[in-house]
Amino acid sequence: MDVTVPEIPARYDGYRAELRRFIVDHKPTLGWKQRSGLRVPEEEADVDALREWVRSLYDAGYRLAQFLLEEVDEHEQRILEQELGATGLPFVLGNPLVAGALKAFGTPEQQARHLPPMARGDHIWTQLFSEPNAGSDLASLQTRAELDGDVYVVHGQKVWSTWAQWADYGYLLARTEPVPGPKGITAFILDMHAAGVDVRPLREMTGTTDFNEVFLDGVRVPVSDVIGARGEGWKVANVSLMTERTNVGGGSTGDIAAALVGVARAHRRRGRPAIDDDSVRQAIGAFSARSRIQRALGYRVATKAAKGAADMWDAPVTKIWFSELNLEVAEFALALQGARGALVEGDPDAVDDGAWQDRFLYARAWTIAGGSNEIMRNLIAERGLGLPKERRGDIS
Amino acid sequence: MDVTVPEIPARYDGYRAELRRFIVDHKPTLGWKQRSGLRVPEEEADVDALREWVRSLYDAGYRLAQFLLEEVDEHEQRILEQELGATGLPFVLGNPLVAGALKAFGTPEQQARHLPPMARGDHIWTQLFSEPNAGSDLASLQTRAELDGDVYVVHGQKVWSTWAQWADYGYLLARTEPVPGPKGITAFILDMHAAGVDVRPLREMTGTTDFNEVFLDGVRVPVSDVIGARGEGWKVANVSLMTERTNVGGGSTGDIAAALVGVARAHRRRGRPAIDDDSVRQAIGAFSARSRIQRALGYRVATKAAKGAADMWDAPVTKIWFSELNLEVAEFALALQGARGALVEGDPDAVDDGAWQDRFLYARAWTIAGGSNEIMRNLIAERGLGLPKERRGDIS
Amino acid sequence: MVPNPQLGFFGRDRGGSRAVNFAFNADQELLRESTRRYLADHHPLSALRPVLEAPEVFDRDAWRLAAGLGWTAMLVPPEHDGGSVTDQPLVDLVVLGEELGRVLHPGPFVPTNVVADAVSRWGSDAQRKAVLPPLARGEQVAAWCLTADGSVEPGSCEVRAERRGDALVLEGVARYVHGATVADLFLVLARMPDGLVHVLVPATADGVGVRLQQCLDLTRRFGVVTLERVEVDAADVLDHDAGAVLERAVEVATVLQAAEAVGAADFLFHATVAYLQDRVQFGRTIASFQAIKHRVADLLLTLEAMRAAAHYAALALNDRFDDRPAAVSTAGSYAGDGFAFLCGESLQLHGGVGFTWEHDVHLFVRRAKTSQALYGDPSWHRERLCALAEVDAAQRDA
Amino acid sequence: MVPNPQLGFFGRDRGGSRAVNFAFNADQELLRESTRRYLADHHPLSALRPVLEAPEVFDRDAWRLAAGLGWTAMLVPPEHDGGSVTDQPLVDLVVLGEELGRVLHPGPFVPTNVVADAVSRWGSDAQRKAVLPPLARGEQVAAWCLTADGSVEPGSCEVRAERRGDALVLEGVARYVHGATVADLFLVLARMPDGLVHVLVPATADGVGVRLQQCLDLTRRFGVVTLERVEVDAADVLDHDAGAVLERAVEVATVLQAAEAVGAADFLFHATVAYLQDRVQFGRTIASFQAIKHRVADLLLTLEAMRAAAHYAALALNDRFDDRPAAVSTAGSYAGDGFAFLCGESLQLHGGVGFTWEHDVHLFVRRAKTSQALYGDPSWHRERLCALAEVDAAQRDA
Repeated sequence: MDVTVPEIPARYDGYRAELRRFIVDHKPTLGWKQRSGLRVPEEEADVDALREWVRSLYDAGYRLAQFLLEEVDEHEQRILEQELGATGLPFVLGNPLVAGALKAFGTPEQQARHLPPMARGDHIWTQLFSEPNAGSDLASLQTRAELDGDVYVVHGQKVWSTWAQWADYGYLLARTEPVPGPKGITAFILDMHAAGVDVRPLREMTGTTDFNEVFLDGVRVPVSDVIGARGEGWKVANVSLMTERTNVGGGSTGDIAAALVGVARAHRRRGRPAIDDDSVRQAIGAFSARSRIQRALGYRVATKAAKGAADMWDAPVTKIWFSELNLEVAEFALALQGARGALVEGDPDAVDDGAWQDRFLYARAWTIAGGSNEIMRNLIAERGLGLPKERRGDIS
Repeated sequence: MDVTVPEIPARYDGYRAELRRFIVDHKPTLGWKQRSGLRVPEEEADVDALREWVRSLYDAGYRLAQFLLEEVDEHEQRILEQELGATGLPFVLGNPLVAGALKAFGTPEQQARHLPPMARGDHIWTQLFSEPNAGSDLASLQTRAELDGDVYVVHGQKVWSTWAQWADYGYLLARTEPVPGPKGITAFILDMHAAGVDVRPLREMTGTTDFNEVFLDGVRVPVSDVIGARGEGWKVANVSLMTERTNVGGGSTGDIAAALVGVARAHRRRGRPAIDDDSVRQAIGAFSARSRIQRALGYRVATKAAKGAADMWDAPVTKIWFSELNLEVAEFALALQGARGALVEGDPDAVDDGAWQDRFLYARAWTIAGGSNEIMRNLIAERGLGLPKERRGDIS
Repeated sequence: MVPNPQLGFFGRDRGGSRAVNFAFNADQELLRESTRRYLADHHPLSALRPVLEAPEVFDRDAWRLAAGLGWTAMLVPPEHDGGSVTDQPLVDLVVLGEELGRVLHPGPFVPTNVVADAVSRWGSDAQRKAVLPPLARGEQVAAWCLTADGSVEPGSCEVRAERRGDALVLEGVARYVHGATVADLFLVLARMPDGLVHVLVPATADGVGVRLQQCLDLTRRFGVVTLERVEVDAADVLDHDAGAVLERAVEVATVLQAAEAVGAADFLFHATVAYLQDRVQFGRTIASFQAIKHRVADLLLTLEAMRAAAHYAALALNDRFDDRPAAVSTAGSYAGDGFAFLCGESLQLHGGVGFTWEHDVHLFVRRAKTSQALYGDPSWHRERLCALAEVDAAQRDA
Repeated sequence: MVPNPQLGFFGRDRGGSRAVNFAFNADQELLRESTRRYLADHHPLSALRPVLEAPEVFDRDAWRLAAGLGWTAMLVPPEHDGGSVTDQPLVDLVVLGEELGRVLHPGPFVPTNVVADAVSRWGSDAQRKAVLPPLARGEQVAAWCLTADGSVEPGSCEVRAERRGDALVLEGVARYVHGATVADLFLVLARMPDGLVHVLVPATADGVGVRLQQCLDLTRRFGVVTLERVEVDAADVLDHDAGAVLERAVEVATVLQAAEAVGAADFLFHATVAYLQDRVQFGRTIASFQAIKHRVADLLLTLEAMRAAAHYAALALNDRFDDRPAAVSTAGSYAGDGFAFLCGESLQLHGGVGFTWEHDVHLFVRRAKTSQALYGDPSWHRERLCALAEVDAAQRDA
């Protein structure tokens, strides 16, 4: 049993130093405020600055393994993740889930045409999965793609598409066969600049606009832009969905207890510093345990995956664990702040300029999106433990 | 809005004084230890003593309204409940739910034959409802009662019959029609001393024996002992079940917060009296609120019932509220006691001779019995709020 | 089966059940109906949509019209233009509070009633004559400057008062003041060298400054009130023990806020159930999924408990029951948390659509989180309940 | 959809995931298999049924046979007949602990290992030679006399020790001592005028008395150990800082108890799922009801979390990670509560049948409730985690 990260050999010190210099030289200044979660700039200037930033990294050879077909140097990659992570800036634009799909199911041409520009920030991607009537029940999606010669003609409406307002390409699921359920679904690459694509940004309860509705009205997609085989879209998508859940489950709450200590020290409860209140201390202790368990669950899941011994419930378990912990932490932090907990971004008295309040509001993105936690519990019970499946239909 | 209990006029002082004297003179001494809940004596001598006690009350004119057909003096009845309640002794033997059924559905003869001796402790009753394969799904019960001339012949197996080991009569549900579900069920009065009745006491996780299995092998029941009409047993039983749930929901947690303060004062947590620990104080405060809400819910439910405006969810709501509160209180009290919380009745160091531990173990009787809380939640959602019903069968 | 706690060894503690009449009376039900109709016509939740992000959400003319129906008159005596529907003004107010809560009404219903109550009970004749009629008639609005951190801890009071001859000079700050930006009058808790006092300060007094706060709650406006050498007459002090005034004010505010929470929660609960019955996934309404149904049952349990707690608290406060403090804190601790729980569950059950700005559920979430911190947060009330239980325990032991 | 925390603004804190190998190795898996088989053959849970209410549940001969397979040898050096399966003895012990937990084994696995560990680490040569071989071989059993109230608070230590020449005289009481009634040797925490000490006391010493306690847990026996003017040799004291000895002992006990909880919970979880798939009501298995399925999912979540916490704690303790104290208290706080939660849910899901004496679920409920209070209850561990977070916060600020 071992969770030691192998030390990065000293010979990489130069690589790291060079990268740090590069970051200092190229890090963009944004008008955009950084918030919790995967958020989307509201100004084109910020998008351009981010594209420039990602492009400069790529051109300088700082490239992410998730977009590369070749093997990468593991140590360099770790340094890259560490140092770029520390900037607090995104180093992937849009939703990169399609990268995994292209690697697993794409043709060599598709890979060559799309992976490098995605890595370089030249192509921003969005996903076109959910529909107004196909959320939890994604397999019931109704967007149609009808073959007409060597193009598919797509009609339908998508929603919850991240970055769509800035995207160049979309990772689309549409129904090519007139059968209900997963069997008729095909995955496509969609040119977001094509005629018939209409993107309408959606404002969320956070007050920010991180998602979009996308209307597809007779959009023509060449048959060469099918990912995998016709009718196999559900298989393609499920790999992406599981990756997404694993990613959410890998969300960091690493130093959450220390952060809560900071909040508890800065606020009073019944006339004393809140950190002196045993009920506060008990809660911080419990959050500390849960955030440490999140990391340990991550170790377990990663090990099982590496050994090919993954259980179907691994991703749902970590996704639920992270998203509920993250929500409860935010709620607790607000409670610690007393009335000040009601102040948001822009108020001079708000704690950390409203970061906790934003975290509280945005937390629902993780309990709902990527398959709601209700769907996750179904998956655990039915597909994980083999309990009887819910019936489709029949009960009104 | 009013929850004032009308004052008992001074002219009743004599009645109360007399009753108190009576109690002092007649209160029996039992070998039986008093525990939480409706528990059953293990020794015949205790049963006899209790019968004698109830009989003496009845003969002296101290009679409970639930067994009487005539109107009673409300003030006397309240004094009776208060003073008898204070003795800590049962003043009803066995399970008296049948009294309500007889009042609502019984013939005048049945009422005359059974209500007075029940009130007098001469007849001890049990209920014969649940079966090993019909617990939550009571309507699927399989005990058969087949008409043979002017008697029904009963075959089957019952379980969770309280007091059956001492009972003279049973309130039986059995299937008289060969149709599945509630339609074929009839309610009966069963002579527990009849041939073919075999009672086997069931020991529970509490270590006590408060329930029984009852085997019915060709027991002959005269047609005159049907309660209500043939095939209407489900209607009869449902009135009793709702009464039962309302009764559980009316369970007292009145002074629970003060009792917990007592436990918290007597034990230490991290080197200090537990009552000085804010997390303990917060928990006691929360339990205080929940027990006060229980009382207020009781007021609401009673008022609605009196006005004929009861909602179908009233009894399930109070039943869940009481039973979960009662369980959590016991768990918390055990935690307060530290390692001492693991000591039970008979250990010289046990707190209150293990009363809290017994309460912890017995608490499940209320979350499971009388319709498990899972069934209660179904009732609230389906019958209370009109949400779609679960399907019977079809899913394996 | 049938372990009956009532007939076993537990004493039964609602022996008075036959005498219970724990429901609103006909006049109060009429008040509810007419208020609901009025609000539906004049103040539906949808009317707040255009001003959610505006600096002001309060419409003075609309308030005058509506409050003139008695919204702030219940705790004011008739001779000062007040009057209640029944002889239980706090119970009447709970009816109003519930209805205002259903539409997330922005008006300073709680603080204006708190101030009206304090002046009615403890004001001098002059104070009563000057303050009460315009408040009761809805012509003026009052706000309550409690502490600098929004708590009800006297130690958090950061307004100092000094006597200068016949005048009192106030200096300091109070935050999280509902209605601060529109109030005509402030009831200010201030610290004098020899203890706390409550002072009536007109919004127009020199040195009074108000800054709008940016708040999670989009349907109410709160402000910071700064007092810079504000001079008032010594006669503007409420001549009564400040601790008693504070306790009463917190209790009234707690009950009214709990009522508002009950109303809002009731509305949201039913809206959520309707959504679940409408939304189809997997070929079924999602209301047909048992896991959802059981969560709905728990929400109903929460709502019923909130309601029972709030109604009993109102009654106990109005009729001065012995268990008044515990009854009020039961409502204060449970209603706040219950409302927030119900809102969070409703949001989750709505799924993606609930996460949008356009859907109303977040307005409830924001209101609930904000209310949780005001007028004694749930942890403050739980501590109070524990302290009261200690008193009970001591009496039981004695 | 797809708000990806990993690719957004959260730093990713398992950067080392590619290097993780967080699983038992082949030798440990073999140990698990052979232990499980051995226990199934020799110590099934059913074997405890006849002695649940007997004063003694421990079979010394069976223990000698079984412990001789290494159950108490892992933390003992080879020269004293000890030895572990891998170079991670605490991880090996977690495998054993889980398997013993599955059958609710009554043996003093935890205390004997705690004592063996303490003597191995800090015993004098003479102590090691005398104590370790019989413990490691399972020939003797050790118990741990910690405090008078079962807590790990030094202030609750009620054994006083006084030096009389070369002797030490002990006087006082320790309670909740697992295995007290069968132990050959006690490790006693005692208070000297100048601080705490740990003393090895043979059960046969004059003045040692043991009284069996009546306990919720029917599958283990605990006792009160009284020491009346018990005289031992000064050389029987462990010559090491008592605080460090105590901390290590609590940490070892916490991890082993967490392992036992994981094993017991794992067994009960699967038994519960099997029951739900078997039991038919309303013409369906109750496992087909979604509300039940979601609760099962939550139980799996609990179980997986307990397991991750216990395994990481064992590793951190064995390999002396920087985050060892927090890792151990994570297991201590979560495993205890998680186990109790899982048992309670299992009982509820079993319905009436689970409420009977004959069904095994109550044995798990009783075990869980008892373990929750031992070796630092969950609230003690949470307090410790908070204190550690304060240190982290201070370092971050520095």
